[in-house]
Amino acid sequence: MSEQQEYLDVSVWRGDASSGDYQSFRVPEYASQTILDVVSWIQQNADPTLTYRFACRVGMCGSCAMMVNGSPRWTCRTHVKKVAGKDRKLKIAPLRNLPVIKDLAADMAPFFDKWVKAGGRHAPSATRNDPIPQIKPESAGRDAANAGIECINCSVCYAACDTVTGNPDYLGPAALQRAWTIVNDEKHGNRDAVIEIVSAAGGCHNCHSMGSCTLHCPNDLDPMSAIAGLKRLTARNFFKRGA
Amino acid sequence: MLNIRLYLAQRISAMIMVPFVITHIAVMIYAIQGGLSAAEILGRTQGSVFWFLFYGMFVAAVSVHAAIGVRVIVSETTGLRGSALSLLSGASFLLFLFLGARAVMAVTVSA
Amino acid sequence: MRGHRNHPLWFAFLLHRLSGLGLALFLPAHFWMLSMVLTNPEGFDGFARWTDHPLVKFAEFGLVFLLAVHLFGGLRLLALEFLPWPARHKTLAAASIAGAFLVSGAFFLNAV
Amino acid sequence: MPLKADIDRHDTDILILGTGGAGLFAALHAQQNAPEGTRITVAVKGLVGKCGCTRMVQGGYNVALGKGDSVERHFMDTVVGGKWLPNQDMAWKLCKLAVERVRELENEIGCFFDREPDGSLHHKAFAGQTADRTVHKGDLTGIEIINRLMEQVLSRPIEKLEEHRAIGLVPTRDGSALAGVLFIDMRTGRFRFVRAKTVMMGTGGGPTMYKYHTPSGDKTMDGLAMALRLGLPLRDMEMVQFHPTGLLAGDHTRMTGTVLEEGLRGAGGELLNAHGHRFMFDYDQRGERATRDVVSRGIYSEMRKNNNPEQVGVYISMKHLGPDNVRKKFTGMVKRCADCGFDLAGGLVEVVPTAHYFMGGVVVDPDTRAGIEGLYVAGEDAGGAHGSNRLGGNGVANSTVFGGVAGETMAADIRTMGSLRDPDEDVLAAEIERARRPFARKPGNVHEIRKQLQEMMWDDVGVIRTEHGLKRGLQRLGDIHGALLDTGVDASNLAFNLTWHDWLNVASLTEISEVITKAALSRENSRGAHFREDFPDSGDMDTSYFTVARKNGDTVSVERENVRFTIVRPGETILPEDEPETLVAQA
Ligand SMILES: Cc1cc2nc3c(=O)[nH]c(=O)nc-3n(C[C@H](O)[C@H](O)[C@H](O)COP(=O)(O)OP(=O)(O)OC[C@H]3O[C@@H](n4cnc5c(N)ncnc54)[C@H](O)[C@@H]3O)c2cc1C
Ligand code: HEM
Ligand code: SF4
Ligand code: F3S
Ligand code: FES
Repeated sequence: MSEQQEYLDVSVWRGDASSGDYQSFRVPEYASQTILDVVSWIQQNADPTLTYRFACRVGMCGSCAMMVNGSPRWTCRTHVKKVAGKDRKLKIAPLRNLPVIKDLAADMAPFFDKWVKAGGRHAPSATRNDPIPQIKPESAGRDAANAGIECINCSVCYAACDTVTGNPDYLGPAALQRAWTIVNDEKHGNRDAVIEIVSAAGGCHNCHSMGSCTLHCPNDLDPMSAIAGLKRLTARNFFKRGA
Repeated sequence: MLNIRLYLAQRISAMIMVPFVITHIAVMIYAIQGGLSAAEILGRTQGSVFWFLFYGMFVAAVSVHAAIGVRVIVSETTGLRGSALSLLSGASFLLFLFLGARAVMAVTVSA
Repeated sequence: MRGHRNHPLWFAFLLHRLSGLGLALFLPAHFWMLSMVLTNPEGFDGFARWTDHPLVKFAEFGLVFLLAVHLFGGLRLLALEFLPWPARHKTLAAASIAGAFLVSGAFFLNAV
Repeated sequence: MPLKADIDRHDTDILILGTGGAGLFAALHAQQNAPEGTRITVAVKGLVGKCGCTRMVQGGYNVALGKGDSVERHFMDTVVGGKWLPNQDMAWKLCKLAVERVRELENEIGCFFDREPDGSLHHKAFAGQTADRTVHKGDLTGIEIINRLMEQVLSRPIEKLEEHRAIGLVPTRDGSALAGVLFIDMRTGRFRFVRAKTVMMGTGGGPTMYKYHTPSGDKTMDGLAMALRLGLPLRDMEMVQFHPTGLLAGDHTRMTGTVLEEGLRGAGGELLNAHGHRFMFDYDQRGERATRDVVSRGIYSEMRKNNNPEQVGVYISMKHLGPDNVRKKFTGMVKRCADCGFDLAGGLVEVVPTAHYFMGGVVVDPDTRAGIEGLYVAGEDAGGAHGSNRLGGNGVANSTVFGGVAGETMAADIRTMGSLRDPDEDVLAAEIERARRPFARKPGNVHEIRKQLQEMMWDDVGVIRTEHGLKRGLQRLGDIHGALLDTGVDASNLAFNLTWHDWLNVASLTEISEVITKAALSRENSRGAHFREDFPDSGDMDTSYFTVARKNGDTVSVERENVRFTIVRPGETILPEDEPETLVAQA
């Protein structure tokens, strides 16, 4: 290659649960280069002790998310050019709103605990010995259920939401979006229980419609509207059942 | 920290306040324009059952609404939770209600 | 450097929170003032003099401004939560801010 | 040998390695079937449900639920597609149970697969099959399956050991049974030995020793390497499936090798060589729509002819189908390419064959029992169901079907098992020392060694093989292995030390690369995924054999074993006489 090698000025958060700080690295810039590649380059060539997490490399597993220049992102699908300005500066930190394990790897356990707590699990209404139910793909409930189904639980929305920051009980956008999918799934055997859970403390009513979740979701999903859907549904139910 | 009851209380009180706030702002704009003097306003409000009910409900709604609002802000910014938080929001509700009631009395009852 | 908060809906949230907080802080004072002035022996005159004070004028303007901002922001939120709106949240946010400025602007123009 | 390291010890009853389709189904079925009070533990190299390849499944899941389709037809396609090498009892079980598994996924686990307008399941056509039988959720089928399974497992009383990497299967002192599994708790860097009555291994193989590969980064053949060291037989180890169109974006990016979906070629995508010539018709009358192995070889041949270092691969072009149309039809793919800086809809994207799936694996019986008491193997780690080639859509069927079977089998077997078994402490100590080896050496660049391995496997043991190349490969492999053993890792902080794990990854990959190379040398014909330029014929079908590799001490030996045609013989079929050959409308 005849072109002169350019470098990125990368500042990476190092540390663990107890303390940490940013450390600078100079990383060669390439034509096709993602943030994950930058981080990998540092680990492979500059500092072998750098910790981060990834698996699929293509935006399917949701394990590589980090804060990049202040915003949460999938690092495997974020091209350096999209985030590094003319000054070629990058600032990379572990995902917000989650405990840190080490360096860039956050502990996602609270996120999944809440996912489960929000009732984010199918309750069967049939068994493996029954035929698969005929469900029209265009039915209204199915449409609503489908809207959030492609969530890969990457926690980007969770990291973007300041309500999560302030309120540790808040279930957060992804878990609530999952609950919205479930209450619209006619196959689910116990939707009332899910409605109950999202109506309790920590539930959907804590959302302030900040919209950071929807804005940052790399999958173009819309947890904010799903949560609004839950608010409507729970309100309607509340009056129907008689307060 | 908010459950559906608190949420609905806050939203419903907000809805109730919408006409009140609009009227209130309109009156103030009108008043400040010089169309009405303060004395005239008071002249009309005092002894009026309508304005008593108007401001009475306004104060009731705003007390509920603002107390829950304060509850949320305090909890999210200071991390206060549990019974201490409920105590605080209850107290602020009573404070709003008490001061508001006094003001309503002053504007609509006492002569 | 763009942070995760740098977008219209978050600013709308912030505005709503600040206006709500402002109102909540101002409200006791407002109530107290009303009852104070009226229970004062000077009665109406005192009140009239009060409202001419520039500081009070400014405070009154602030109140209306906050109220307008909060009203439109609140209407936006109620619409978003209770009406099945299409995904036009940003437009809604912008419209509510514009509405708030219109009202408080009208008030301000009248006041000066 | 006394233990030099201070290690943690832990007990459970049923231990499951990996949380792909196999691991999660095993956990679920074990939990549903085991006696009250049974302790069940899943241990995984990444986070539960967020690693492995099942999540990455795009195309879908093969199941004989479509109109006119039958388990018999699915079975015949699987056996014919595998060029008569599959273990027929496993293949039969795969096809039969897939039906129940998909119903379970829909009805009990909560997946929702795409529907026809009338509400019945939609089945799409996958190359090489005689019926439209692939159920799917758009082109993100794996996400739907794993998310729903993960929720089921997370919400049940199942113990999780996340970011726990298995590094050794440890037998009892007499070697008659498995005692437990040695792990590194990656977050702390400490060793942990877990005793269990039964262990299911579902670490998903993963041919990531090739320069271009599709599987997720956590898959590095650890499971097969552990089984090999335990002395278990591995079959079909020469069978590496290449996907023809992996993205080529340079050595420095992890995007290189990731799959551009099959549907692109199906929809009419064209492959162009360095001169802009559409070459696939020079190799096969079906052009770009030929099967994966044929297209991979076509591309590889073109690449060999071209000596331009600026262009390594070939191009895929979609533009003639109308960029807007392409954007609409392949939204996800177009977006993925765009995120990486390529214009799939209107431009050319450079592609290369990429190692995708590993057909070889541990020899097991149809109930997933491996050759030692207490060990069960399912999913991509197990060999036999696919023979020399895996049909698109049979991979996830295989892992979910046999994972579930393993869970049930363990739940049943555990009832007759006594207490936990004690490990052979010498083996335990040896495994620990193996993993600690790099601490005593001067730190070096592990990544460079992996690159050398990947270059070697691509050049010499890749899409097209020859005796000469394979032998050269073995030699290069020896050097690479030597280099690895001499390369150290800085041990000052072992907590979440990825470089140490990279070292262990390369160790597993080299170990299995040797087996692949030797098995490829042993197979002197060309079947399915395995192509020998010096033996291009497929050989006699009636005397088909499969390879079985074993490690004894330090030597890997490969034997041939005759395929037993337990259900159908080559040239015959189990379909009724009046059945049409194919139900797929010819395009
Ligand atoms: C991009 C892509 C697309 C595919 N598309 C299809 C398709 O459309 N249809 C189809 O049928 N098949 C498809 N496949 C194949 C299919 O994904 C696999 O065959 C199948 O999912 C394997 O399942 P598994 O459970 O055996 O392994 P995986 O799902 O890969 O899971 C392996 C698990 O083991 C863990 N693990 C690995 N090593 C260790 C260790 N040392 N200790 C502890 N845990 C460990 C991993 O972290 C992971 O959790 C595709 C594969 C890829 C890569
Ligand atoms: C028409 C009148 C009003 C409407 C429609 C309205 C609407 C709302 C709504 C919808 C919220 C919830 C915001 C959220 O959860 O993020 C809210 C919060 C709040 N409101 Fe009002 N409100 C009105 C008047 C008032 C008044 C008069 C006060 C004065 C005390 C007030 C104080 C607050 C406070 C303190 C909050 C909490 C802010 C926050 O959580 O960020 N509101 N309002
Ligand atoms: S909603 Fe979007 S951002 Fe949130 S977890 Fe799901 S995919 Fe990630
Ligand atoms: S960012 Fe948070 S506040 Fe609600 S709209 Fe999204 S969950
Ligand atoms: S590595 Fe899987 S989403 Fe980024």
